[in-house]
Amino acid sequence: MALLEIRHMTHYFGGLRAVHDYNLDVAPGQVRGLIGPNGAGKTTIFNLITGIHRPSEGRIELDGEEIVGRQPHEIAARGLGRTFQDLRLWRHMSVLDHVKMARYSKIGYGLVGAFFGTPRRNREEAQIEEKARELLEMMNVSHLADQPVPNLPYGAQRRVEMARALATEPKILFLDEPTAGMNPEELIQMMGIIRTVREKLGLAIFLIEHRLKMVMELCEIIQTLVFGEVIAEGPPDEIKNNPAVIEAYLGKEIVE
Amino acid sequence: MKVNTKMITEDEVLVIVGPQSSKQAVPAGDVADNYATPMISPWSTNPDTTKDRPYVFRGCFLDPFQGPVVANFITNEFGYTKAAVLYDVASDYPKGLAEFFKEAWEKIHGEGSVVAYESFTTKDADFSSQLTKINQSGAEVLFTPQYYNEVALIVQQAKELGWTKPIVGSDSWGSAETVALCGEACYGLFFSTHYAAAGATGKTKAFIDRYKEKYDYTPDDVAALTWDSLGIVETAVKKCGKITGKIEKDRKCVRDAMAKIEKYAGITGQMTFTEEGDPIKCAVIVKISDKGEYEFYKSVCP
Amino acid sequence: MEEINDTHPSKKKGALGGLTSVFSGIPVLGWLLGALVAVILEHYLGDPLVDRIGLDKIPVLFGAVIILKKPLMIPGAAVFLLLIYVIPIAVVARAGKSFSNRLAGKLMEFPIAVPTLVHLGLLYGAIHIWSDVSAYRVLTLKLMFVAIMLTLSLNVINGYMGEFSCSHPGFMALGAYGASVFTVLLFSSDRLFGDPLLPEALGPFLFPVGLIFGGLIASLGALVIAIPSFRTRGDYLAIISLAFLFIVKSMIENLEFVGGPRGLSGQPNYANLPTVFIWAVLCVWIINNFVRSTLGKALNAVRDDEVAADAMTVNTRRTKMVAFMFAAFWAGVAGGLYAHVLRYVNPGTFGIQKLAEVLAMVYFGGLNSVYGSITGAVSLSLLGEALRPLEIFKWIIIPLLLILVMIFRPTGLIAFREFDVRKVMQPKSNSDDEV
Amino acid sequence: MVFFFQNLINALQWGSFYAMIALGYSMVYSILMLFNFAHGDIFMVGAYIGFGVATGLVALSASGFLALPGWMILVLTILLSMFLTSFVGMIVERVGYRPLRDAPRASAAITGLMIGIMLETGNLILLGARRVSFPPLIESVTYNVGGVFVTNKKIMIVLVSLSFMLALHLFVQKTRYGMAMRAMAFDYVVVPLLGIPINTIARLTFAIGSALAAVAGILFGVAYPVLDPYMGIVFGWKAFVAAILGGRGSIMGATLAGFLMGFIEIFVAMVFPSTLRDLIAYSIILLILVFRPHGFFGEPYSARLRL
Repeated sequence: MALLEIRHMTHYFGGLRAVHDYNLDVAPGQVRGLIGPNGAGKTTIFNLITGIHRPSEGRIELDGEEIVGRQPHEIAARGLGRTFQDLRLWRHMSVLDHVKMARYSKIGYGLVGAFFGTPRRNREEAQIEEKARELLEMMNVSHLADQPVPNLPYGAQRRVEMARALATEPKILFLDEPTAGMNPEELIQMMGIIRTVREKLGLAIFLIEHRLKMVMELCEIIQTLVFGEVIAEGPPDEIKNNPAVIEAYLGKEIVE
Repeated sequence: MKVNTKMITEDEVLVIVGPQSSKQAVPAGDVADNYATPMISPWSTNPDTTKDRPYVFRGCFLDPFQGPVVANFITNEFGYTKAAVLYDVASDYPKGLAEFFKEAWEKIHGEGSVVAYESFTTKDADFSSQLTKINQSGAEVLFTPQYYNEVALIVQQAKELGWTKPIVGSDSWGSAETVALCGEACYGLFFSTHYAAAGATGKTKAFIDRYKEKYDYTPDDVAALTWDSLGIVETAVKKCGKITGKIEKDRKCVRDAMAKIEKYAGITGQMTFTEEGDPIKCAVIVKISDKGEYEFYKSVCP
Repeated sequence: MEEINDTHPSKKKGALGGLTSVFSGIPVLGWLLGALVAVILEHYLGDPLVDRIGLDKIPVLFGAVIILKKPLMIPGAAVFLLLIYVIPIAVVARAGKSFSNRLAGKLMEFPIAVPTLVHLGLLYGAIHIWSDVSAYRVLTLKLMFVAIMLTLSLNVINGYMGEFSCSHPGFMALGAYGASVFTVLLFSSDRLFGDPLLPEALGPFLFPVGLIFGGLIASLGALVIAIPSFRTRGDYLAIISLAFLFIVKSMIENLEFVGGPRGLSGQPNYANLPTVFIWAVLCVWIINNFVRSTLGKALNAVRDDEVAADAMTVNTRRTKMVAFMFAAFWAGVAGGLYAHVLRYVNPGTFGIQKLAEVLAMVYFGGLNSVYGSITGAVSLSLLGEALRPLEIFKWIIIPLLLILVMIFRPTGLIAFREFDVRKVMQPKSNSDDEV
Repeated sequence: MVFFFQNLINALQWGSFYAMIALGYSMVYSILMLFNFAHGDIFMVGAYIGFGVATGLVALSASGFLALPGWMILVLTILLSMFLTSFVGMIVERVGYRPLRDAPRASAAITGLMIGIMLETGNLILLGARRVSFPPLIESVTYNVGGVFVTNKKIMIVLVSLSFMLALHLFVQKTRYGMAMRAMAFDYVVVPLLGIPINTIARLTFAIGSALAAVAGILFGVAYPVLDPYMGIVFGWKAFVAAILGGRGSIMGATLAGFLMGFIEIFVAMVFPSTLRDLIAYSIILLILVFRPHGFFGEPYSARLRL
């Protein structure tokens, strides 16, 4: 059974059709990619699945349960973690707090614990912190734990964001252009991190990316999206040689 | 409120003269009484100011007295039977007096003879909807126990909305500011008060002359009542003899001396305190002349 | 003057850092002991000393009032301050440095509650003895503690959550009237409600119930605003909460059974200094617990990026509603205390002016910070009192000060700082100057 | 029916003050995304400046040096006071808002609040607590139209305020500066536009808003000739509510909401006891906001208080 299953998802913004009849199956542990030119609707698809927008039509099942119409935080708590193209870190919070925050749905001490600092709260907060530090360690940013995020270099911010997404304990991780704005060195590091995540945690990954090279290297199956419609779907080799894809990209990036 | 508490606790005053208006005097009296500090409000006519407060006195008559005075005056003078009232519901003095007037008026003319009983809230500037209602009610006279700034607005707006009948006020009109702000619109109107400067004699005249010399304008009733209140306090403190320096003891002594004062001859009339700390004295009806002066019209005693 | 004010016990926590190196390494405990000695000195030697140096009474607010009112007394006041406050505090704190450090260290070995209670006990002792000198000091302190509660609770909304709420005086009013009706109805014979329903002796014990009752009414009011406000974003809350403030004020004006516009008086005298102090401490403790928990920090996540918070499993709507009602609850409790401190309230108390006052304290002290709120409330309350002799010019100086703070520190004096009780109480080694 | 029309007339006059003050709020709010909490007090300052100018001109006229008819004095008072008050607005902008351009918006709201308090206090210090009376510049004439009483003042107030609103509308729609303002309201980032620096637009916004507040203040003085230093507070906050109710960036919206505010207040007082006025009026406004969260003409937006 697929971990994530999407059938006939269509979405309109006003009268404009942004996504048309989109289908997707992601098996546990699988890495899939979504490519397409700017404005093709890639991020819209992410936002529809993660619950920021509600699709006009279609069905989305996560781990066998319908999630259309659920709040984003509910969907996230069910095992769909994500990162953002523009990071969306919290300006006034420390690195450690970022990662702890993503454990929100796992907190059991409730308001009584929050108000009165019960032993249970102290215990749980300690557990959350331990888990958070583990993830920071994994992302190689544990030495920055107490820093506020605006002080961090861009690459480190990306890794904090990745740690934050992982802290939600996702079954499937959505990465929205995880290497946007990175220099080649940071890019290589990031690719390493994605591989580690996959190997260590066995997550399924769904990736939007501009840089074809990276997608080709990482993904098992790739979809190509143009004007909200999937024009090609298949393993990297097949996509690489698909004339429609080449045309969509005007052969520009494929050459590299 | 806070100021009063601080005056008592920090500055250790012996006696408080003031505050003037009932809006402040009613709560301030509470504080003064709680701290056992004698207080005399020269101008607060609301009964609550001194009620059940042995340490609080006043220098003027009460609203339960003033209300009927005005009601009787209108009835006898004009022979009207239907009255309207417009008052500030958020302020103790107008609210209290409006109620006493209504009660007195309906006692004379029967239930429902106050045909419009309209209110507003402090700081309102527009009374057009209330005045429109009053206009429609068929009232023959408007009683508005307000302060000078509101009087100016009410009288002018009433005229602009086509009101041509008399408007009668209470002692709160007595300030010189009333005519200054209201202008000709207020000429010819009546109000009840504590004393009238125009046509005064004897001691009262001497006070008025001295006041005029110093401040260059005619003292209003607040000034006169404050003068009397200070006089009462002075008498009490003198009677008390030596001030010991123990503030609690001195305060008690001054309070007892004030309660015992009899027939104090003030410039606003003779005063003896009742058990509640209220003086028994006469009221005066004043007419605003065509020159904007406050003319003595009639005296009404209890 | 600055320096002297700094040694004032209740201000201690905020303003320790700047003292010279001689005084570094003295733990909070040391300063508290110094303050205690100073106030005991004042208590026993204050009056004779005052006679000797020709003042007419003990300077109530560290001489600020005297200086502004009677400049001729400045030397006397200065001598008094020096002898009673500055020298004793400095000497005791400095001389007892190693002792207090050792003691603080010992205390920290116990569970955190023990040293906390010891510190609070010392602080209260100093405040109590200090305030014994005049009823004015007691009143000032009580109002200051109420101000701390108000400021801190508003900071939860305006600072931690980053919305702009204008309804705090409304919540305060709900709490004030709720608690007042409770106590007046049950324990006091009054014009409006008649004879007490319960024996008066029970009153002080059930007073907390009354305060909590007031707080709950306030949070119900908050729910009314929260339901429509938190569906959308933007400056929506500012305007809805402002309308709510007007509605509450007008509603109370129309309720004759609580005295209408003329107000409600006759509250029994339950809000004595220890009661107010305990409630203020409770408020600080609970709010600080909340904002330092991950559940509470969700507010910051919602403020800084709501979409990201949502994607990280944070239930944003619930977070906002809970925080809003929580803050309203404390505003209500503060309102209840306020009503029982002054023993008279009227709807006019809870208007735009009160709003401006609380907002000023929050933004002056610092957003998103318990330190900041305490600093803001304490300094503006004391400043307001100290500048009282200037009368109306006070309302030029205080706004001007606030404008300057806003220009040079737009988020307030001490913003975005966590309040860690453990750190505050820790013993200090000489090398470690940090607070 | 007569009763209704009488109140309609009353409401038109009352609403025009709200509308004019709301416009000033709305402009600053939509263009700079700031709450200008000093605006109510600028209205007060405008009224007092008007009082000063008018008193001066009346004295001048009485001395025979420059005999002017009342309406002429009024026109001159309005123009001069607009000019003077716009400087007050520009000073407020320079002192209280420009240094905080990059600060959290809430901080600027606090400075505005504080400037407001300083303006009130400054007035008290200068003129004392005594109320002043606005000189009667035009003879009040009351017309009885089938039982409905209308004065020449009321007609004048409504017409003058409407024409100023229209003028503002044309300015914003037709001129280069107006276009720059609209662009800035649309997106703060696209400045500097049309070669006009952002500071100029900010200053201009405050100047125009303040000038309008001055007009409102003078007309208020004509209608309700008792001025006091705190007159701007309640008025200002209510107009602020109206401005938001109108919707961000909408002159039409602010105007309409201002009038609506006046109508609600007058008509609530007409039907219910007037003590219920605020309670009912604000409940209605609360309901409107619940169902139209972005006001009458506002677009959904998601600006937050930047921290």
